[in-house]
Amino acid sequence: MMEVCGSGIVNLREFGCEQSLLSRPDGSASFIQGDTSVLAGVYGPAEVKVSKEIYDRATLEVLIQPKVGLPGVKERSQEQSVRETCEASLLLSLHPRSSLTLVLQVLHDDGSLLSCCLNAACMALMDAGLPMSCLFCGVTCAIDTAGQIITDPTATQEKESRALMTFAIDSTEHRVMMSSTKGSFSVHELQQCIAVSQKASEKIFQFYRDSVRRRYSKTL
Amino acid sequence: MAADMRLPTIRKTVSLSVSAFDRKDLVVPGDVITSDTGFMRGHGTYVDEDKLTASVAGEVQRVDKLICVRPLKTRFNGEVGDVVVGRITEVQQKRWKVETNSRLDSVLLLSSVNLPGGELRRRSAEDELTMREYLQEGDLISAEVQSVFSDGALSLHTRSLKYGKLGQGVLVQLSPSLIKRQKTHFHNLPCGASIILGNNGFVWLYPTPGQQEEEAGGFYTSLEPVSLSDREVISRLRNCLLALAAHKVLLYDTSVLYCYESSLQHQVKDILKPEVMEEIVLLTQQKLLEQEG
Amino acid sequence: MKDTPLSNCERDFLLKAIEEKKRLDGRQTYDYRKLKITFGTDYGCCFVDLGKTRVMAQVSCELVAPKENRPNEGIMFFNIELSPMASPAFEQSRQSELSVKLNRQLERCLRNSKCIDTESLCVASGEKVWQIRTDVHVLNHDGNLMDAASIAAITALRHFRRPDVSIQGDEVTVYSPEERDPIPLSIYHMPITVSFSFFQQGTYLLVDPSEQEERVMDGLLIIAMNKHREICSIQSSGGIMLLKEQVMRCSKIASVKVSEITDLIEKALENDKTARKAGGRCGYAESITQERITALKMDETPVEVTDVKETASDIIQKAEPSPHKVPSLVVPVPGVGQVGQGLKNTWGLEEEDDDDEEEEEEEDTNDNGSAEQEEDLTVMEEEPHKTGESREANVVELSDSEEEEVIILHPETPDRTPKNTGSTSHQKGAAKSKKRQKK
Amino acid sequence: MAGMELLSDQGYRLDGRKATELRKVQARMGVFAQADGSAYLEQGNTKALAVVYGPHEMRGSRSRTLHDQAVINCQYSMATFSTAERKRRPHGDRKSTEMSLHLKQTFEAAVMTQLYPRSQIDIYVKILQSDGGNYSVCVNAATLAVIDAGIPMRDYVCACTVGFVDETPLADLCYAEEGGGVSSLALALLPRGGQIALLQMDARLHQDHLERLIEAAMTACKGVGKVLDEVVRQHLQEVSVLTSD
Amino acid sequence: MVSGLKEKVGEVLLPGDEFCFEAEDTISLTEQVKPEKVVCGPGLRRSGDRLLVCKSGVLRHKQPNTFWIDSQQRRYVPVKGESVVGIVTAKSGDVFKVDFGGSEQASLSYLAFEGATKRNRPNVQVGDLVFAQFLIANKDMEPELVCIDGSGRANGMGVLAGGGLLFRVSLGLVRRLLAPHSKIESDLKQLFPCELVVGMNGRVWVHSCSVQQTLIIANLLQSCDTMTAAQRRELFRRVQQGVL
Repeated sequence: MMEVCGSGIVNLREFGCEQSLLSRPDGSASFIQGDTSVLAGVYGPAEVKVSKEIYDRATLEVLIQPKVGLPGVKERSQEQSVRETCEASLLLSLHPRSSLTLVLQVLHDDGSLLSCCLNAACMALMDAGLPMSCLFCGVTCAIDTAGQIITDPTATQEKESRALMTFAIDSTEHRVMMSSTKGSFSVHELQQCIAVSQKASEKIFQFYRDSVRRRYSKTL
Repeated sequence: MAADMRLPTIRKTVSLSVSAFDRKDLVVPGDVITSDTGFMRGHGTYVDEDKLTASVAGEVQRVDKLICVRPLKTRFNGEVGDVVVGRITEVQQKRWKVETNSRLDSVLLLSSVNLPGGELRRRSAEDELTMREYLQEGDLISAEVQSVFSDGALSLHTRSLKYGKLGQGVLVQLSPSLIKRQKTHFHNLPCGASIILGNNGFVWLYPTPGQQEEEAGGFYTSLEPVSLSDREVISRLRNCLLALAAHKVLLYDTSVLYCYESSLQHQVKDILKPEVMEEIVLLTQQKLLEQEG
Repeated sequence: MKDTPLSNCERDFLLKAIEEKKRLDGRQTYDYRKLKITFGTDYGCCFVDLGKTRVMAQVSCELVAPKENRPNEGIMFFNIELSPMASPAFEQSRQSELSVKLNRQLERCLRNSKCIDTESLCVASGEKVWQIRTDVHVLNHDGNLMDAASIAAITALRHFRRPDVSIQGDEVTVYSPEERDPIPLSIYHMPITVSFSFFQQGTYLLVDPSEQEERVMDGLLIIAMNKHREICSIQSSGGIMLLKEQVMRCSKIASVKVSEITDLIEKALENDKTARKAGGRCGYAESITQERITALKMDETPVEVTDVKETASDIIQKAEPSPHKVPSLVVPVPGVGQVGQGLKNTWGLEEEDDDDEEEEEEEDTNDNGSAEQEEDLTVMEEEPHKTGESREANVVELSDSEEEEVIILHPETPDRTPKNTGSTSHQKGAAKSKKRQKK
Repeated sequence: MAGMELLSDQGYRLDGRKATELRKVQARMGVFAQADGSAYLEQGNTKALAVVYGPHEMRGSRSRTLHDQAVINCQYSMATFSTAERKRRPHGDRKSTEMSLHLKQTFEAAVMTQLYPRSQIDIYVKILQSDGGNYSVCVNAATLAVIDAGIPMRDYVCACTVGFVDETPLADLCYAEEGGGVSSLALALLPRGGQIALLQMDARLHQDHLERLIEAAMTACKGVGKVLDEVVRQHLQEVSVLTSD
Repeated sequence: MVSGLKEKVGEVLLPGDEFCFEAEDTISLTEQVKPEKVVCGPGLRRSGDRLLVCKSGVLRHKQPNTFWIDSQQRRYVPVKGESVVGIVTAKSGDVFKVDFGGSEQASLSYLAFEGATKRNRPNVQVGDLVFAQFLIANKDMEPELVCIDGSGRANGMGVLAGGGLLFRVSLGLVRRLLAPHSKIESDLKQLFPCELVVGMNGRVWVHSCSVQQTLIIANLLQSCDTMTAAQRRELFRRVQQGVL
């Protein structure tokens, strides 16, 4: 699962996804990375509260529900990261004065939770058929004490790491849309991690394509 | 400041009429009025397994085949022609919403008011936009019930000079069942004040206007200071109304006037003391009986 | 956000159908929808699917100071979270009527019935006790949240293991699962709620109302019971007038339902235990049905990063495309303690004649539909499935008929709901099985 | 409380009542002038005040308006001095919100809401002193207040709690009995038709005993109903004597 | 670009996929040279010199040069001229408010019914179903529905009365149902005589002679969502054998 950076291969844990699995939301998806899994549901474009109305675009609300207890500061900050990523990829101006609600339910946290949230969010938004300028995916990299880069770390690996970075990467130009970092690292390490993440993102985008293709296989 | 303190005591209600205590026409919810199917179901009743049953506590009233139960007190059930006093709660498109103590806010349509400039004036789109200048939230009005909507809401109108916006005065909110239906509900009392006894239980006391000039469609209100004597009279009348209401005496011009006269030997602030109240009401009832008899 | 309003036409039709003893999803009056119980990776994590209603329960524990008036007792805390995901009408962090109702009902059902030995949760009297917290998240609301939540909560509590502790003097040592095996809670009995909805002033009665039925119903009667036929709580709600006879009748039906559901929970727990013992992987990830075209899974993926150094030096430069990898569709699923999903089960079978021929025809149609979907699906997929056999043994499905007995399903293929929404076929479990057996 | 004998061998309870005996009920209607309806009720040492406003136009959130019937809005609260330990939150916690909900459901069943489309009826109940059977006392007080407001009801709603000790149903539990680990059942009844407007039970009870317990609760409710009936008739006569011309 | 698009017809595309206008140059030697107009349908957007896919789904093509993405969306976004089944939620003054499953309620004037005048108002109650089409539908304005066509005729629109059942299907299925010479529709016709009103917003109203038949039709249609044509035909055949 971990490899020396630059010498060969970095692994992503096995991942899976199921779309349209809930009957109520307009779009839903669950995303699994190893044991980490997140369920996402999207409602919208729907009626918006007057207080939250924005005259020229849709209001996007992102809620992250932890598995135990009530959402706290950590969830709020993750919500913000996810929301900003989604706002950047969604064409919100096409649905002014309406609301989009994205709810993410953590089903199990075994590391790389934020990236799993991002991936689940993207699949759910796609399932809801909301207009997007591009797709995005999340990749988490950990740098362990030996300076090795581990992609998609598990909870234990996260704990042992020196630095932890999560990037949201867009599908068209593989640019970084959002980054969230923790711990100390050098500029070079950051650049390496971004490069690794961009590489990894291609796998994920290919996976997106395969799952959507599979989903539409009956209507082809 | 001298404070008047008293301990709670049990008071017997005062009453002159000593009618029989077990009246048969009083029913409580769930009481079967009749099992005869020949009757029509009126207000305050329902049919349960072919039996006409009361749904409120009150007096049974029968008009031919129609049976209704009139509860002791209830919200205002307006009928066409009733005079009401109400408060504007909302300005909507082409209409005002008026709180009139009924179960839904009443509606005063823009087309049911006299706008400044005479009866024949056409209502323009501009009038719709300036509705708040005529009447705004919190204003009091007197009006007449024009019609009743299917859901029970009342439609009001003020298309007469006697109705319109109310200026300076005192509003007393009482139970609608205490207001006696009469030919007129507008009285200039000889004691120096005027009264509007709204059928909805809202009573408006105000200084008698000097000259009945044609004001600007009833939307103009005088802000001239009211003299102290006038204010005292109004305050006394207000307390008299409360005293009468506390003893469930029906309100109309004569009863109010008699009560006012009976109260003159007391100070205004003392009228609401229970024993004074009792005394005044007893006096009033005696006078009323004498007048009737 | 507001919920879609209910039209007069839906209301009238539903009531008319109920008068004719028919339900939109083809169930009988006393039928439950398909019940599926799955477990997560952690101890104390349980997913319950009741038709399209889906809830998740997670039990957690913490050492806290006990309540002053009960120094020797652990603390039980319950919370049902109506996530906005479950329905557009649910709002974040608002104590809605429904939320209060469900939470209190769950508290009453599980705490007041004293089904858990709270005294065994005491570590040091007056100082440290275990607080057991049960979070129930509603993920999809399609009616009867109460029953789903109560099943999820009690199953999760049964599944839960708390860390072992030891006391030496004032020192409390909490052992990690590697050091000492965690300990299950001691549970005396399992109260389970059964919801009855009443229509037309109590003339008609349905078990396990769906969301639409809930919107039309006059009122609800919830009876919590355990399999020893002890009533743990009763709650009527909604503006209905009940008669004593109706309550008695409901309590009789409830006792039958409760014993069925209890058996099912035991079965699911047993399956999970075996699976965990066998050392197989378990958890949510494993419960995803690969047979649906909406689901896809990919094995551990290597990402080639040989050129990363160059890339890193010039981040803007786009990285080389990596070789395309065909995702594998096959993920053998060893230990999923799963109930439902149309696999073979081990219950005894009996079937009585159904008096409603037409009803069956309708079910039949759906039945065929899904059966065909499966065929088609296997053709469509690149690789055959091996998952079927491996799971066949440990999956149970609950379905029941008006005659209050249990019916078993013998599907030919591992999954009867291969398509995305799984809408129709999913909930038809009960009635479908009848048809199969008649053939 | 454990270990205390709730029912003596002679058949007497903690406060000296027999198993089926109710506590003393005293009540007054029309205690407030400004409210549309009001009532004060004591049942033993539990005291409650109920106030009714309405039916009136929807206030607050318009969106709750029902186009074919009135909305009943209930609020249950307990005075901070109503219990031995001072209550910090008089209302708004889960238990009182639940109680408000139950009151609402009870009166939705009994009040003829369909007569007042798009309106709202407010029922506020406050427990001044709590000594068991809070729900039932609230229901009984609110019934009187609703009648006082002249709002049509199908019948009285009377409520009572009953417990089950030593195979014997105990009527109208007081606080000491409620806390003593008795399976208690609260029931709101429309006495004339014997319809149950609300049924709530806590703690374990074998299915076979249920019928007897409900039976006992219904009898107790009917007893309460008789008392309420007297109060209303008394009030009716007093007032109608005054208003009769 | 047209050829680029045409190559992809019938394939699954994802948001972010792009088509270049310049692509024409490279193949201009073999293909026709004159620039062609391309009509973009739902899911396709022009941004500068590129054509951007913004929804996931299957690329469809209609002669001559209309392209769109066929996606399995559930939430409806109103389009002018489309007919929907709506639920009347309120009467306010001169208009009815209608819920059609979009982000905003639409207004429906009481005059927009066949034969309605100021005096003669249509009998519409709160909770009734109406079949109406959009007169105004754009992102910046409140949508407005009418129950009459350009010449003032009802043309099948108006209040849906007389019982029946309302249910939801995916927007994709609705389009399949409404497509000219729809196979599903014709298959269904052979099965039962019924009234079927299909709104573009995914709401379907069905009325037949019995509750049982209505239920069967509703369940059949809902299951059509997830079936191929062959499966459906087989299913319908079985229903026919079983019931008739």
